[in-house]
Amino acid sequence: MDSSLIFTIGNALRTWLEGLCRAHGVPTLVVDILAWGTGAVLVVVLGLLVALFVIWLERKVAGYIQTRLGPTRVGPVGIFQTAMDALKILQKEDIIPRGADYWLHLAGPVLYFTALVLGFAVIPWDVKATLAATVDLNVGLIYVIGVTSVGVLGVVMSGWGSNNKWSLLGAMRAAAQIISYDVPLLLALICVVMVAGTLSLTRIVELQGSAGILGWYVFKPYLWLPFIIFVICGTAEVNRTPFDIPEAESELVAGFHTEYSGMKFALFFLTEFDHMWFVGLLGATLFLGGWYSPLGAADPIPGFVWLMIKSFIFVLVLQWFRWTLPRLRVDQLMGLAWKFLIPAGFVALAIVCVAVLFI
Amino acid sequence: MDAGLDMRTTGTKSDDSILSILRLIVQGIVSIAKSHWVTLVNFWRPTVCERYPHKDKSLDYKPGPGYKGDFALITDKEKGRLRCIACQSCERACPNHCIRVVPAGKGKDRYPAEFYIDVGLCMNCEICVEVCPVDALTMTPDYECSVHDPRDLIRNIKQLTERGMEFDEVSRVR
Amino acid sequence: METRSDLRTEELLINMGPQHPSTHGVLRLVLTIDGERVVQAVPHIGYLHSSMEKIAEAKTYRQYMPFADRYDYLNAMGNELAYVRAVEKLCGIEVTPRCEYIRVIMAEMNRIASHLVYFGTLGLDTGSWSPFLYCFREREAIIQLFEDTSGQRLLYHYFRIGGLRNDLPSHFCDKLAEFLDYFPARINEYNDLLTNNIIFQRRMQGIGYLSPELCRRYSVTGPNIRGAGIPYDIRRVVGYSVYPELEFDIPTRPEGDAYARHLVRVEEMRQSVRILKQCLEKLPEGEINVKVPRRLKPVVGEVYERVESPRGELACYLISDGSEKPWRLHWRAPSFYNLQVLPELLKGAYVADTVAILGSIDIVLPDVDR
Amino acid sequence: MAAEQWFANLSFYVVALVTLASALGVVLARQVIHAACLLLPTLAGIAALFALLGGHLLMAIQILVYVGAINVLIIFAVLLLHRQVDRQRRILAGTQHLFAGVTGAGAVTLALVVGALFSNLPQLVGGEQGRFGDDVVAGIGEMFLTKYLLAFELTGILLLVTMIGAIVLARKERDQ
Repeated sequence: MDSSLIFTIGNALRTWLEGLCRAHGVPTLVVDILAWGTGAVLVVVLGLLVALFVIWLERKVAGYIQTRLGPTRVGPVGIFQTAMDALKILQKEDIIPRGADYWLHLAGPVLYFTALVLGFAVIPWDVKATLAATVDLNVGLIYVIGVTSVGVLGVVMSGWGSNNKWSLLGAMRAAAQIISYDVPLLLALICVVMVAGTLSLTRIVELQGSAGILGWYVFKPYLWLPFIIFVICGTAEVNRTPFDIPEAESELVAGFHTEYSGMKFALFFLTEFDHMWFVGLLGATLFLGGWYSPLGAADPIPGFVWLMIKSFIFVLVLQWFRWTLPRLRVDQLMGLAWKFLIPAGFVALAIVCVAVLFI
Repeated sequence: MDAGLDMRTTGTKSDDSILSILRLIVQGIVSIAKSHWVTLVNFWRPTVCERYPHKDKSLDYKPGPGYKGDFALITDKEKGRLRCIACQSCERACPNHCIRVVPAGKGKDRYPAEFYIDVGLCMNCEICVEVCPVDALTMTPDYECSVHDPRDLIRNIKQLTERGMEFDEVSRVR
Repeated sequence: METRSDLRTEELLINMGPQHPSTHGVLRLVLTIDGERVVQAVPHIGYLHSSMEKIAEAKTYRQYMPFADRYDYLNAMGNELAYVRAVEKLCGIEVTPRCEYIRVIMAEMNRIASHLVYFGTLGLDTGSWSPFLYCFREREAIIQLFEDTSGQRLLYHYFRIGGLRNDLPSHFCDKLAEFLDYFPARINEYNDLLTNNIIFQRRMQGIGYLSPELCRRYSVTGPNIRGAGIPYDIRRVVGYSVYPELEFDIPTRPEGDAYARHLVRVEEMRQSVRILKQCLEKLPEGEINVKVPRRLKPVVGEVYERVESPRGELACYLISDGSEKPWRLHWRAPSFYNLQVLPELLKGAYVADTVAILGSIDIVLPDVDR
Repeated sequence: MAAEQWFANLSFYVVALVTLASALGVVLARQVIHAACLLLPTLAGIAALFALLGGHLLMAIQILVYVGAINVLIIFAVLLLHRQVDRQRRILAGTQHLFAGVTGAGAVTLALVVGALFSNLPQLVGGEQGRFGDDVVAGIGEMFLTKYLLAFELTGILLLVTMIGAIVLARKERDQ
C-alpha cells in the first residue's frame, strides 16, 4: 500500500527536524508539538474546505433531484458559490437577541464545532498518517462516540441562550434525540468491535484490509444489520432529514439556530455538513475498509483518496435521504429508536455473537 | 413507530402482534425504497430551470400575443398620428384609477396631450383596452417592468407611443 | 393529557406566526403547549384583510371582476366563475354552451393547479422538499396554458359577464390533451414519493380528526367534509353549469383524519382529469360571447350563487339596488369556515402535527381574511 | 527527558486549573443553567487528567458517560423545570461572597497539594498500561468477569431495578 506523497514529505521533514534538534540540544518534544500543531491545523482546514464542498454538493444534488440546476453563477458549475457565501456571512452583523444569555449564546456554536473537530483526531487517514493529527488511540471508537455526543451540549446551550421558545423546543428535541440514538449506534458499533476484537480504529481498518475487498465488514452478512443501524443512527446523529426534528424548518423555524447570524451561524452550518462527512469517514473506516483500495495492494492511488471516495458515498446517500423523505414526528423518532433500533441492535449483537463464536 | 399514533380518533385498534410489526417493517422498507426510486428517476430528468436574467438562445422566453404586459399606444401609420381620440373612456373604466388622459384639440382633432399610466398601480385587468372605442390602447407581451425608482413606473405619452410603434393592431390571443 | 398532580410541567405560550414558514401566509396561531403537546390553539386572523367586499360597493359590476381573482389566488378562475354566475343570474344573461364548457375547463384546470400547490406545500410542512418542486413543475404546464389563454399566470381576469375575454388559442386543446395523458402517471409517481411513504402515512394518519358532526357544526366544506365521509359537493348538489352532463365521482373517505383529506384531494385531481377529458371531447363549436349592454344595470334584487372551489363551497352573495354598482357583496369563502374548526383539531396534537393539520385543511389566507 | 516532564507538568497544571475554575463556577453560578453548563469543562477536565495519566479508556468513558450523557440529562432536566428554581437559588446569593471566598481558597490549596503530589507525573503515566499491558480494554473486561464479578452483576441488577422504578414513576395514569 502506497502512502501518499504528502505523508512521505512530512515524515522526511520530521526526521530532518529531529536531527536538527538533537544537534543543537533542543528537546525533540518541540518537534512533536510542532507536528501535532501542524497536523491539527491541517485537519481543521481540511474539514472546513470539505464542508464548503459538501454544501455545494448538497445544493447540486438537491437541484438535480428537484429538476433544478443548483448554484451556477460563481465559478464553473458554481463550485465557488459556498466560498462566496462564507465570505458574505463573515461580513454579517453578529446579532445577539435581547434577553439572550450572552455566554451560552456564544459558547453554543463554538462547542458544537469543537466537539466535532475533536472527533477527527482518531480518524486513520492513511497507512502512515502519523504526521496528521491522527492518534492511534486503543479506545478510539469509544472516544469518537463520546466526543461527538458532546456536540449536543452546544445545541442545548444555544437553544437556551437564544431566549427563543422555538430554539428551546429544538434544543430539548436535540437532547432527547442524541441520547436515544447513541444507544443503538453503540450497539451497532459493538458488533463491529466484537468482530474486530479491538477498539482501535487503525486496527479495525488493518483487519479489514488483510483479506482483500471481501474482508471489508460491509461484505460480511452478519454485519449487514449493524451497518443499516449505523446508517440510520448516523443520519439521526447529524440531525438530517428524516431525523431533522431539532431544526425542522417548517415547525420550529430552524430550531436551535433561529437566532444566529454571521459567523456563529456559519459555525453551525459548517459543522453540520462536516459532521455528515465525519459520519461518512467513520462508516468508511468501520465498514468499507478505510484507506484500503478495492483494487488490491498494487493500486497506485493513495489510501487517503480512497477514504475520501468512500466517505463521499455516505455523504451522497445521506443527501439522497434528505431530498426524498419527509420528517418524522418527535414521538415517532423516539419510537423508532427505542422500539425498533435498540431491539434490532440486540438482535444484531446476538447474530454477531454466534458468528464470532462459530465462524 | 406508532407510539404517538393515537388511534382513539379513528376508532381502529393498533395491532401490536409480532406479525403485524414485521409487516410494518417490510411495508416501510418497500415504501421508502419506492420514494427513493422516484427521486432517482427525477435526478436524471431534464431540468426545468429558466436562467432568467441569463438569456441564452434556447431559454429566451417571450410570452405569446395577448399577454397582459406593459402598455402601448398604437399609431395610425397612414395618418401619422395616434389613434387615441382622448375620449377618456379608459380613465373612467379603470378600477384602480391609474390612467390619466389630458385631452387637447376639439371635435375630430381631439388628441391626448398627456397620457399617464401608473404601471405600479395597474392590476393588468385589461378593462381599459376593452373599453377603447378606437382600439388605440393595447397591452404588449413586454413583461420586464422593474425599475429602481417607483416614479419610473409612470408611463408617459412618449414611452407609450414609442412602444406602440411595433404594433398595428391590439395584441390578441390567436 | 392527564399527569400526576404532583408532577407539574411548565406550559409554554408560543406564537406561531404571523411570520412562520408553515402557516401558509400570515396566520397567527397562539399555542399553549405542554412539552410537545398542544393544549390550546387560538387562530388570529385578519392580517391580510383587504376590504375585498367593501371595494365591490365602489366599483361597477365589470370593474369588480379582476378583484374577484385576488382573494383566493390559487383558485382565480373558480372565483371568477362564482362572481360571473352571480352577476349573470342577477341580470338574467344566458351564456353560450361553448362558453360554459370553456369555463368548466378553466375551473377544473385551476382545481388541479390548486391541489398541486396543496400537495407540494403539505410535503414541505412534513419536511419533504422535493414534492413541492415536482408539483410546481406540473403546475407550470397548466399555468402556461392559462398564460397563453388569458395573458396572465396567476390572476387571470379571463371570464367576462356574458362570456369570456377571448376564445381558446389554437394549440390549447392539443396541449391540454397531452398534459392529461401524462399527468395521471405523475400522480402515481408522487403518491410513491409522498402519499404512500410510510413516514408520511404515519405522520398523517390519526391526526386532526374531523367528525361529520364537527363538519356540520362548523360548516366545513370541500375535500375536508368529503374526507369525513360526507359526499357533499356543490358540483353534484347544485349541478351548476355543465356539470350534470359530465361523468365524475365524488371521492370520499370514512376516516376523517388528515390522511383521508389528503387522499380525497389526490383522487379529486384524477376526477378533474376525467372531467377535462370529457370536456375536450364534448367542447361545442360556436360563439363564446353573448350581447350584454354596455352599461350593466341589473334589477333590484339579490342572488346567492354557489360553486365548488378546491377548498369547498364558494358562494357569492350579491344585492343589487338597481344601480351600476352592487349595493352589497359577500363572499362565502370556504377557507374562512374551514379554518374555524382548527382549534378543535389541534387539541392534544403535537407541535409537529399542527403544521400538518393546518396543511391538510388547505387554507389560503387572503381567502380567509378577504 | 527533563523537557518532557516539564511539559507533562505544565499540561497538568493548566488542565487542573481549568477544571478547578469551572468547578468553582458550578458552585457559584447564579443561574442553574450556567452551573449545569460549567459542569462540562469540569468533567472534561477530569477526562483530560485521566488522559494525562495514560488512562485512555477511563478518559473515553468519562467523556461518553459523564459529559455526553449525564451532563446532557442534567441540562435537559433544567430545561424542563419550572423557573421557580432560579428564584430559590437567589436566596443563596446573599451569602455568596463568603461562600466564594472560602471555596476558592480551599480549591487553590487543594490544587497546590495535588500538584505537589503529582509532580512526579511521568512515573505515574501509563497507569492502566502498567497494570494490564497493551490491551487495557481486555484487561478490564477480564477483571469484571473474574475478580469483580459479584460487584459487577450487583451493579447491573441495581441499575435494572432503578430503570424499572423510573418507568413506573414516570408512567402516565391510564385513562379509564
